[in-house]
Order: sequence, then structure tokens, then C-alpha cells
Amino acid sequence: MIAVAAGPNRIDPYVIPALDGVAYGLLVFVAAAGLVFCFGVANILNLAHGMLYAIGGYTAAAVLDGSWASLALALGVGVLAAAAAGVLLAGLLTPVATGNHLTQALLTFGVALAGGSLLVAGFGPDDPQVLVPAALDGSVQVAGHRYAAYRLVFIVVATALAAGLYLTVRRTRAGMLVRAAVDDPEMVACLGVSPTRIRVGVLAAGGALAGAAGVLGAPIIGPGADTADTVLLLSLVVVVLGGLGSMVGTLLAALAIGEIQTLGVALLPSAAPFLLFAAMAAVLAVRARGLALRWAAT
Amino acid sequence: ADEPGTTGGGSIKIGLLASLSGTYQSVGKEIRDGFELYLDTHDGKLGGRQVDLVVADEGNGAATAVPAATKLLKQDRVAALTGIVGGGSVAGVYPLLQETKVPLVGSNGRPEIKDVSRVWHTSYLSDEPGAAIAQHVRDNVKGSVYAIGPDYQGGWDELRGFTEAFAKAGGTLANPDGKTTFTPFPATTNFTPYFARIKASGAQAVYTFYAGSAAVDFVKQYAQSEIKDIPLYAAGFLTEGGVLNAQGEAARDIFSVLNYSPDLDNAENRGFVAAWKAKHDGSPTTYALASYDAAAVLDRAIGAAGDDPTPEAINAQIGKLGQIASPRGAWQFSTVTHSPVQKWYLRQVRQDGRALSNTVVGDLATIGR
Amino acid sequence: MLYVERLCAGYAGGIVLHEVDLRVHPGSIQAVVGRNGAGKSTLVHTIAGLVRASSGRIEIGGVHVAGRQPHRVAQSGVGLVPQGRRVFSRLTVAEHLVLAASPWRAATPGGEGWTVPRILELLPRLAARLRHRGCELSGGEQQMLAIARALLGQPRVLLLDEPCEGLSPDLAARVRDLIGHLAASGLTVLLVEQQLRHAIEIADRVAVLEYGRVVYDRPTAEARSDPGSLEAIVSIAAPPPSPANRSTPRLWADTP
Amino acid sequence: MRDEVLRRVRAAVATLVLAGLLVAPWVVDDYTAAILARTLALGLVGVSVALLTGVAGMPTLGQTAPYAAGAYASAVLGSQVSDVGVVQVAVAALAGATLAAVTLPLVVPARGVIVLMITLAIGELVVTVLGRWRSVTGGTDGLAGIAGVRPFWGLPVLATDQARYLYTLVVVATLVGAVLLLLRTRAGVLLRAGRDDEMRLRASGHRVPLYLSGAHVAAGAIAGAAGSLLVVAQQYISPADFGFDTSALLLLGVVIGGTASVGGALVGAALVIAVRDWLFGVLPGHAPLVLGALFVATVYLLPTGVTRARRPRPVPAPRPPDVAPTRDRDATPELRV
Amino acid sequence: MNCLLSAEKISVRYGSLAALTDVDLCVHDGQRHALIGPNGAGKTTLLSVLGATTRPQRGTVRFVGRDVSRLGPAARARRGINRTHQRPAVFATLTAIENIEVAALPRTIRRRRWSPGGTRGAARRTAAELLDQLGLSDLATVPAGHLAHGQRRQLEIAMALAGRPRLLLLDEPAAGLSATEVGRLAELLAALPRQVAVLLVEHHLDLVYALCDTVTVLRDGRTVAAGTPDEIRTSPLVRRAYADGVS
Ligand SMILES: Nc1ncnc2c1ncn2[C@@H]1O[C@H](COP(=O)(O)OP(=O)(O)OP(=O)(O)O)[C@@H](O)[C@H]1O
Ligand SMILES: Nc1ncnc2c1ncn2[C@@H]1O[C@H](COP(=O)(O)OP(=O)(O)OP(=O)(O)O)[C@@H](O)[C@H]1O
Ligand SMILES: CC(C)C[C@H](N)C(=O)O
Ligand SMILES: [Mg+2]
Ligand SMILES: [Mg+2]
Repeated sequence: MIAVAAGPNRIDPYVIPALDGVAYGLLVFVAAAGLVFCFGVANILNLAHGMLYAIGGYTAAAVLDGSWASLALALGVGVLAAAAAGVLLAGLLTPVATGNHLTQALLTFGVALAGGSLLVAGFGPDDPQVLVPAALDGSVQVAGHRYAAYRLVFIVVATALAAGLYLTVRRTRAGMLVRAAVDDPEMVACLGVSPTRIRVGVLAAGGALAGAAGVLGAPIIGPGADTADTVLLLSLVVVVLGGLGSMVGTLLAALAIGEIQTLGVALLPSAAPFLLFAAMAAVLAVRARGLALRWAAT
Repeated sequence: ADEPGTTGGGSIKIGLLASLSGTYQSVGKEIRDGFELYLDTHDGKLGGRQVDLVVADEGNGAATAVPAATKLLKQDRVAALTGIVGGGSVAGVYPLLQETKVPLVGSNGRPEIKDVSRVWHTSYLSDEPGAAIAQHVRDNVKGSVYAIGPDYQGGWDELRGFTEAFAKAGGTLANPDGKTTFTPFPATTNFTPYFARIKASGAQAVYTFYAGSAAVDFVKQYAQSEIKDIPLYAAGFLTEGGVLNAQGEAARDIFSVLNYSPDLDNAENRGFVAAWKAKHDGSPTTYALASYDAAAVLDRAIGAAGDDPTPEAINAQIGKLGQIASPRGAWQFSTVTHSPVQKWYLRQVRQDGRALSNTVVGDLATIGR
Repeated sequence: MLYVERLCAGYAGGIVLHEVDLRVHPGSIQAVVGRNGAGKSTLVHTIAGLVRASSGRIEIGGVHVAGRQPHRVAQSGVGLVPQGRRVFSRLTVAEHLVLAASPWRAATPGGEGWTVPRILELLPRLAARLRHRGCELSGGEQQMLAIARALLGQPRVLLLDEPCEGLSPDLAARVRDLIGHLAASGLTVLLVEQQLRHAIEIADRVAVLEYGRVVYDRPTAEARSDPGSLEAIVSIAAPPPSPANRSTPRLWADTP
Repeated sequence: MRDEVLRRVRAAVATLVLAGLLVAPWVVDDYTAAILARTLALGLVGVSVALLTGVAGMPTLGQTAPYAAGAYASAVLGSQVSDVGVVQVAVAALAGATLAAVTLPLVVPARGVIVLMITLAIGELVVTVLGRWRSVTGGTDGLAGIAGVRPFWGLPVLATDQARYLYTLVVVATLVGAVLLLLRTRAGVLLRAGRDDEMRLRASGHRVPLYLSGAHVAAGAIAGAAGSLLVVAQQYISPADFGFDTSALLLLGVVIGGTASVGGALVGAALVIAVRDWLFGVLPGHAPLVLGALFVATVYLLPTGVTRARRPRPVPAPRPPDVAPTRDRDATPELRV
Repeated sequence: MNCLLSAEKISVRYGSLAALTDVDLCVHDGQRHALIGPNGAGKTTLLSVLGATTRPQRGTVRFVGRDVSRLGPAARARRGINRTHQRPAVFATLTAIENIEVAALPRTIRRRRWSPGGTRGAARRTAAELLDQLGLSDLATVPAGHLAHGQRRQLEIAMALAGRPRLLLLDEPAAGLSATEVGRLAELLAALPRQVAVLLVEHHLDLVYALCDTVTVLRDGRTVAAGTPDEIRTSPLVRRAYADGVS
């Protein structure tokens, strides 16, 4: 075995996992983007993020018929539906103590539970079929290996999303308002901008991002009873690991998660169940320790 | 009328516990529908008594199953319990069965249990599908076989059944360390890194067991991966029921082993499938079938228990049933394991009209002690 | 321009302001003084809509605004320099200025509008700190930023809650001059100030708040002619320091 | 005054609940007694969550880890040492405290959401270990056939649901009482001070990491003890009892009960778990929907949920000017990033 | 050179900005030392370096003859350096008296190491006394988060005093206080026993000149002058420092 594995073959089996790590990491970034915005940037803990993603996913399953037009339609409908759900969520959040994460968690978790079971009731307990355009459905040759073509889509989508989000948050007035509202919503109000409107905007945008991710991600993390939980957990991990709101950090965190779940699994299959959480705890603890040291914690 | 299980006027209370929410909710719903189908086709009666069916939700596992079962057993005081998707849930409910002395006629998972005196299963033991197909795989695959499955009790049992029988038949596993590869469950949604390992192992075929969403992910990704041309053998759950729909083309040609297929040609099955199709879209699954059979078992046992169908009496009668006619073909309870001695079928996913379906392509072993 | 009539307001725990009356005319400065905890900030916050009035009227430019959301009040031309600065800690100075420069509001009545260059000319330290975030500024710099933020909104009514706190004496004097100029150009100014001397210097009227009530409200001309009486009123609520208070704190009594 | 009324109401409710709990075994059926016992155990974990989340300001999703450690320790080890409940509770508490102590280096430097995620990771890792360490834990199918316990030397083995419930009640009451007493000492004030402004507390010369470590280990011990109670109440444990669902529901229950209030946490966590268990029985298939709707509704009914500061009370008669205004303390503690 | 506290060659840089450059400072036992300068001069930064919340890139801090540069804020507080913050920092959900009690605990615990029950009582007595001295007794049971700005400032001063410091670092303690309260504060500071040294940052120059015996002037992170109040008051250098800070 060892003799066979020597030479170029030793790395060859890991080419595809490594590539897949990138693609999967970027998919995770796309899936998490809505939460990056809501929680990372605007500091609204939206535990219904996974459900918003699932709305996109179910829309894709319902609308897609294998044609390009249906993909465009699904994107439009999914984005609108999830954004509308985001607005609803904002409406529910308005009268309650804002800025208090635990109350937000209670409310959005409730919405996620209820919404999730409504989705399943509406679309049935089975995972629906998702038909992507034939051109994307096949596989391509990469470095002598066959690789699912659709996954490469995310390299483009994620780059565009990351750049777009960064520019919006850093460079536009809207982005500044959102960040300002995190610091002091009352003072934002004193500038003549309603913090409620900002919150609605944030959740609508977060919903739209999640909806788009749900449509695009449907062929990979497809809609189903567990989708919302899976996506929420991965997104939370990515957002927190990425340093809450830093776009570069989040992208790196997503890639790290991707590689851990692919290359890490390929290298250390027996440790697979521990990899994700052990790595997360270690990274967060090291970072927290770094912060604590900066505070001169002696 | 305070007697457990009976509610006056000759009716009887039966408790059905199944996952109506959570990961395996589609399985749970099949189980509920299968049982209800039997009641509907038998005037709502079991053993001549009007049935008061109390349904409770098992949720995702023992944590929710135990309190729900406690309610059925201690508050509703059902005469018998049926259903239960997860083996872990059965393990959790087991102490309650011992305490309340109510029999369980389970219709899906079964954990390792030492004393089965009150536990019956109309489904199968988790290691049986693998054991049933091992010889066939050995005979038809020239080379080693890669075994992979989900990392939980159900997965361990299913794969152990295969690997043990396969080794006994003289087959070799392609897995580098000779042991099955287990993937975190239900956390794994991306199987690509495992496919790379399978490719590198030089396996000539793959044997696996997944169910639910994991089955959809596995099959879809398999079809796009670099090992898509390696034959895939599986426990039948991989392509059973709703998941086949979601997998679509990706599932074509997969071989699987199961104790049932809707295209079995016998009178019971024709009636069962027709009755099912009258009420539901699509064909019945093995889950629904097992639950339907659980109702049949209870029907006969309650009937035989006479005027006073106490839980104890029902339990005693189940042990004396003998052959049970069923859509899967006749079967009977093993006296050792209290699970069916039954025939297993080899199926392949093939075109059936406009849709794909599991078509029986051969008989495999009859298993059970 | 800014009328406050029988205004009562407070927090969940109790009412703080009791039937406060004030009338501030366009182009004039109303100073409000009073001891710590008298309710000055509560008054300012209530006018800005940050604390809900439980009864009474607040009129700005003839419009009743009590009960309006703070952003509505701000849109009707009210600018606020809050106590404690409250700059946005994660936004840079430049971003503060972009945000505050209201794209939809016209220039201040009577004067040309406030622009970023004009602000930076007035407060040159900010120009050197454009890329610093709010939390990276010194206390005084934050105070400057808070003033800049309010001015860039082109307010017609300016609420200043101790705007000179933490400013160096020279800069404080310049800010006070500025306030005078602003009023002269037609702005309505409500100025909360701790230093009585300075309040009398620039304001047209001065009111004393004590336990949430207006106990004195006269033109400053009167106060200037008789500063003693005003000082007496301001400090009336202060019990004279008891002899115990003047002795060494007993904390150290037993230290060697 | 309103807060006075509130306090009275709270005291009355507490008395009623306590009285109800005491007479419960004689008036309710087996099912209710069994569920109550299980719920009390989870409520006790809720208390440990509140101790960390509300009092110490370290929001946790990982108290299921020491809870599981306690449960398995008492089922595997404790039952070999002795069948006396007190011994098993002690073993379980020790196990919980040990696990908490081992994870200190991960948890103590972190704050806010970071704690939440680190503890989540710890909880998941522990559950994974439990699921795979089959020789000891019975794997994902869990451990059944755990022998009954006798509460104290010389007492009979607990054989009925009522007896198990009473045993659980006594242990929970004792431990909650101990926590309440502890919080009345300066430990409680210091923890709350650290939650409000940690840097200020350091600037006054306090060793904050030490306090947080103490709180974390104590909370671990409490959760561990609760684990032993679960074993008694349920006679079966499996990793599913300690999964993410449980931690999430516990945290939400604690939020409902008012994060900083120990009694509230007990009631909140117990309520959430009880309602869930009950819903799975009576509304099969719709439990998540109803539970979700209930969460949403609770947010609106919570006394601290809606910003009360925006609604001052009606104007009272003018107060004599020399009386300083009185205020109540309804500040909602929150999670700071 | 028998300084109680000496800071040598302290430098703090934030990116390209030099907040402090080679600043030396010596505070003697019992000295009333003022630190003044225009906005952004680096006064608060220097206090945080002494209180260990900012780590200087360079320089050492000695206290009572020992190098404390590597000690954190808590350790320095236990050695007797207590401070207030420019923006009052209090425990919002604790009542005023609890705030002071908490601040008093480290020193009381030290003295009565083995009577944990007793320490809280002692701390509470200290707290009540201090509240009385600052005229805040009415507010004893009010949560600090509900206090007015000036009241918080006073409360924090009481907290710093409760730590029974040997060196008291005060960052603009008079800002936001009404004239009456400033008077009271002045009295309190004047009445501090001689073994307590005070380093006072203030823009309220009357207070500085009335209270302090030494004044150090900072500008742009450097010491530009140091001397007695009279010298500083008349120094053209100082006037220029301030004026430049403005324009
Ligand atoms: N958020 C709050 N909740 C409850 N009471 C409050 C709150 N804010 C202020 N108070 C109380 O209201 C009264 C008035 O406070 P306010 O802040 O208006 O005083 P102020 O005159 O501005 O004092 P200062 O000069 O110190 O700024 C005080 O007694 C204070 O304790
Ligand atoms: N965290 C930081 N990051 C970057 N720059 C900072 C930071 N903290 C302070 N500064 C800068 O360092 C300089 C000194 O600040 P410092 O707060 O010490 O001034 P100060 O003398 O206290 O002024 P003031 O009288 O206005 O309070 C200021 O120009 C400020 O902008
Ligand atoms: C749905 C089934 C395949 C489940 C499996 N028998 C188990 O034990 O959980
Ligand atoms: Mg004020
Ligand atoms: Mg300063």
C-alpha cells in the first residue's frame, strides 16, 4: 500500500478533495452571506436564516425544470419570497427589545421552527427533486479527475457576493447606516433615519441573500427537512469564526470549513466527526486568548 | 373500563409512535399511513374490536421519543405499542415496556436488546439486508468492494451485516484498513472526499446504506463523481420511496436489497398496492408495508386473545401466530429474535413508464433464525 | 420656534420632568442649568423624542411633535449634541461626516449650509483624524465630532447637552462663540450648560431646573445684573456640606 | 408601586408552584409524575445555564456536556460504587465539574457569542464521543437497564414514578437553594459586576478570570448532578438526550424565565421542555409548529421583552421636590459581542 | 528620585499616529499632580498606560520602586493604583452602593483574609460612608445604569476611592459636574490624607490650580512643560500649546 502511494500518487487522491474544499467552502460562504450581513454586520441574531435559505431551496425545486429561463425565474421568485419572509421577521422583531441577542434568538428560533414545519407541510416530507440546466448538470475534467461542474459555479458567485457585500457595507451610505445603527440606533434616529427601516432593510437584504443562496445551492445542499438546521449551523460557524462582519475573515473561515470538511476528512477519516467542532473551538479559543492578552489579563 | 388498553364497548387502544417531525419524518409518515391503511381496509377494527389509535411523535430520537412513549404507556395506557423509526428510540422506550408490560410490535429500527420477550418487529434486523446481499455481491463483482455508511448504530449494524457475511463468502473489502468507512451522521452533506478515497482504493464496487436526505446527497454526488461508473450496491433504503424521486436520474441502475418491492406479484400485494394508490400518490414503501403488517399481527393476536385482550394476553398470542400472509410474501416471527424470517429481493432502479422505480431483478436469501 | 408646555416625562421607574414650560424663539439661545440629576438631559431627550413624554406639548415650528419617533423629530429640523458624545464607535470620522451630511435637508435658515470643508475648517483636529474610528478618538475629539454631526444635519433647532464637556478651555470658548453666531443667524438653540458663568454669557434666557421643575426662567440680562441670586437658586438644592464631609475620609483612618 | 406588585406576584407564583410540586405526586397520574421528574432534572440544568448566561454573562450552549458527563458517570461509575442516590449525585457532580474544569482554557478567555460557539462545539464533541465510545456508553442507542437507586443508606429502592419524582424534587430543591444562597454572597455581586463591565472590575483589582472559572466549574457540577437525576427519572440515557436541541431549548427556556433569575430559569427551562414533550404526545407532527409559535408569542408576553422604558407610567401627583425619584431594576441583561 | 510612581520613556503609537513619545513622569508620595494639555494631547492614553489598559510600545512603569510594566490592570489596582475613566464606567445593573462595595472588596478581603462573611459587611460600611461624603446617599439603591451622567461620574470617583489607593488616577473628574458638585469634589480631594497621591487630568484649570502642587503639560504626546501652578499659569509655552491645539 505504502509503496503504491509513493510518488505523484501520494498527492493525487487529494487533488479533488482540495479543489472540492474550495468549491464547498465558497458554497458555504454563499449560504452564509445572509447571516454575515444580518448578524456579522448588523448585529441582528437571525436564527431563521436557515429557513430563509430553505425557502429559496424549495422555490428552486418547484420552479426549476432544467431550462435556463427557469433558473432565472427561480432566482427571482426565491429572492423575493425570502426577502418577504425577512421583512415579516423584521416586523415581528420591531416591538421587542432590540439589540438583545437572546430575545432575538428566542423570536427568530420560534419563527424558524414554525416556518420550517410549514415549509415541510407545504412541500411534503420528502426531499424534492432539483433539476438544473443540463449544461451545469454534468461533470468536467479537472487535473485528470472528474468533477461536478455545478460546484464550480460557486467560485464565481461567491467572489461576486463577497466583493459586492464588502463594497456595500464599507462604501455606501446604506452600509454606513447599518453599521452606525449597531453602535447606537438612537443617534441614527437623531440623524433622521428610522432604525426600524434599517432593520427591515437589513432583514430583507439578509433574506434576499439567503433566498438566492437557497436557489443556487439547491442542487448541492438541497431543500429538505434538515436543510434549515444544516445551513444555520454552518453559517453561524462561518460568521463567528470569520470574526463577525469582516468579509475577508468570513471568506477565509468558509474556505477553512470547506477544506476541513473535504481535505481534512480525506486525510483523517477516522477523526471526521470531530474535525469541524474541534477546529472551531481551537481557533476561537486561540483568538479569544489573543484578545484577552491584548487586554493585559495578568 | 379502567383496564389498560380497553376503552369500554369492546374497543381497544393502540399506541403508534413514529417520527412525524425531524430527519426521518418521511419514514414516520409512511409508518403511520401503513397502519392506518390496514385499519381503513378492515373497518377500523383489529381482532374484531374498534381501534382507538393514539398517535404520538417520536421526533428526532430518544430524547423526544421517551416522553411521548411515556404518555402512550402511562397516560393513555395503550394495550400495545407500534411503529418507532429509530433503533435508539426503541432502546429508550424499552425500560418503559418492561415496567408497564406492554408489548411493542415495532415496524422499523431495532437496537440490540437482550430480552425480547415483549419486543416484536415486523421489519427486519438492521444487519439482515447486508447479510442477504453479500453472497450476490461476492458472486458478481470481480474484485474488492468498498463499504461505507453513516456513523450511528443503524449504520454500524447495516454495514456489519454486509461485511461479516461478505468476508464469510470470501470477499475482500477495498477499504484501506479493511474496515468500513463511517461518515458523520447526519452532519455529512458532502461525500466527495470519500469518493476520492474510494477511487484511490481501486474498488470494483461499493456497498452502502443511507436513508433520507443523506441518501439523496450520496446518490446525487456519486453520479457526478469520478467513481460514477463503479457499480453501487446498497441496502434498499438508499432508493426507497420519496428519496428516489429526489435523486432522479442519478439513481438509475443502483442495485439494492430489500424485503419488499411494490412490483411483487402476489394477491396480498396487489390488494395492498391498489389500496395504497387509492389514497396516496406513488407506491408504498417497505416502511408502510412493515407497519401494515404490524397491524395485521395485532389484528390476529387481539382476535386470539379472546374477551380480555390485556397487554400480556396480546403478547402471548403474538408468539403463537405462525405464518403471516403479507404483501411481501408469507413470513413468520423468529422465536429467537422476534423478527421476521423472510425472503430478501434484489432490486434495481429502472425505468417504469415515465418514472424510475425499484424493479425486482432476483430473489436473494431467506434470512432469520 | 421651540415651545415646551406642561411637559412631563420620565422612565419606567418614575416621572422625572414635572410640567416643564419653556419658549425658545428663533434666533435665541435658551440656557438650562441645574444640578446633576435635575433632569436636564431628560428634557433634551424628551424633546428629541428619545424619551416618551407622558403628557404635555412639544411644538417645533408650530408642529406638535410630542410622541413622534425620534427620526421624525430629527426630520423636522432638530439637531442633537447628546451628553456623553455617543459617536459611532465603529465608523470613521469621515464616515460620520458622510452620514450626517443630510442629503435631503436644505441649508440652515439665514446662513449658507454646513459643508464638510466648513466643518473641518472649524474643527481642524478632525481633519487630521478622518480615518480614525469613533472609538479611537480622544474624549475631546469625540465631542468635536458630535458637534460636527449635529451641524451637518442643517438643523433649525439645536439641542446642545453640555457641548463643551471635555473640550480644552480655548476650544470651548470657540464653540461658545460659534453657538452665538449660529443663533444670530436664526437658529433656535437649547443649551444645557454646567458652568453658570458661561451660560449667562451667551444665552438670551436662562432657566434653572431642579428636581424636574423649572424654578427660574428669566432673560439673562436680569441674571447678569444680579448673578448672586441666580447662583443661590442653582445651589439651593445642595445641602451645605456637613462637617463630617469635610474631614478626612475614614477609609484611611487606620492605615499607617 | 409596580415593581412591588410584580415582586408580590412573583413570590405568590413561586409559593404556588412549590406547593403544587410538593403535592403533585399524590394528585397526578404516573405519566405526569414521570414527566415532571424528567423536567425537573432539565430545569436544574437550566439553572446552571442561567448561572453562566445571566449571572456571569457567559451565554452557553454547552451545559449539556457536563450534564452528559454527570449522567454517564452516575450510570456507569456511580451504580458500581453504590446504589445510594446521594453518592451517585456526588459522583455525577464531580464528573460535571471535572469536565467543566478541563474546558476552562477554552471557555474563560472568550466572551459573548464566541462563548456560545465554543460551548456549542464542546457540547457537540462530547455527544460525538458518547456516540462512539460504545463499550462504555452503549453508543448512539444509549444505555438501558440502569439499576434503580435508593435515595439514602437504609431507604428502599425507588420503584414508582411518584417516588422517583419526590427524590428528584428534593435534590433539585436542595441544589437550587444552595445556588440561591451562593448568589446572595459577594460571589453573586461580583459575577454580576463582571457581566456589566469586566474592565471596570479588573480596574478595581478583581481577578475576573478566577471568578469566571469558579462559576463555570460550579455550573458544571450542578449540570452534572442534574445528569444523575435524569438517569433516575428516565432509567435510560442516550446521546440524543444531550444533543444540540436540548442545549438550544434550555437556553431559550432560560431566556423566557429571565436570564439572571435562577428561579425563573428553572421554571422557564422546565416549562419549555415540558411543553415540548407534551406537544410531541398530543399534537403528533405539529409539535415544532406550535412550539415555534409559542416562542414567538412568549417574546411578546415576556415582562422584559418589550422595551418598557418607552412607556412611562401615568403622571403621579407632584412629588415633594426633596425626594429623589425611585426606579426599579428591570434592566435586561444581554449578550455583548 | 524617590518617586511613588515613575514612568520612563513611555511611547505609544497607533499606526502612524504617535499618541505618546518618550514621556517621563514622576509622581511623589502624597503629591497632587495635574496633567493638562489640549484635546488629543495623550493625557488619557498616559493614564491607561499607568492603569495597564494600554500597552506602551516602549517604556517602563515603576510603582513603589518596583517595575510593574508587566502587571495587568487588576494586579496594579491591588498594589494601590486606582483610576476613573474619562467616560464614567460603572456596573449598570448593580445599585450605587453595590458598585462601591465591589470596588472596595479587594482591599477589604486583603485585610480580613479569613472572614469572608465579614468582608462584605466591611465593604458595605465603606461604601455607605463614601456615598455620604459625595452626597449621593439618596441614590444608594438606584441601579447605576439609571443615574444621570454627573451622578455616574461621582459614583466612579467613589469607586476609585473605595479601593483605598496610594495613587489615584482621575480622568476629568469635574467634567459634567455642576458647580456645587465640583466644589464638593474639590473639598473631598483636598481632604485626602497626605499618603494618597493624585494624578489629575482636567480641562477645568481653576480646579487644577487650586488643588495641585505640580502640573505637567502634554501636547501631541510630548511633555512641553512641568512646574508649579504659578509657573504654568504664566508660561507662554503653555498658552501656545493650548492655542495650537485649537487652530
Ligand atoms: N434611563 C434611566 N432610567 C431611570 N432613571 C433615569 C434614567 N436616566 C436618568 N434617570 C434619572 O432621571 C433623573 C434626571 O436625569 P438626567 O440625566 O436628566 O439629569 P441631568 O440633569 O442631565 O444630570 P447631569 O447634569 O448629571 O447630566 C436622575 O435622577 C436620573 O437618576
Ligand atoms: N485606540 C486608538 N487608536 C488610534 N488612535 C487613538 C486611540 N486612542 C487614542 N488615539 C489617539 O491618540 C491621541 C491621544 O488621545 P488621548 O485620548 O490620550 O487624548 P487626551 O489628551 O485624553 O485628549 P482629551 O482631552 O480630548 O480627552 C488622540 O489624537 C487620539 O485620536
Ligand atoms: C429509516 C431506517 C433505515 C432507519 C434505520 N433502520 C435506523 O435504525 O434508524
Ligand atoms: Mg445630563
Ligand atoms: Mg482624555
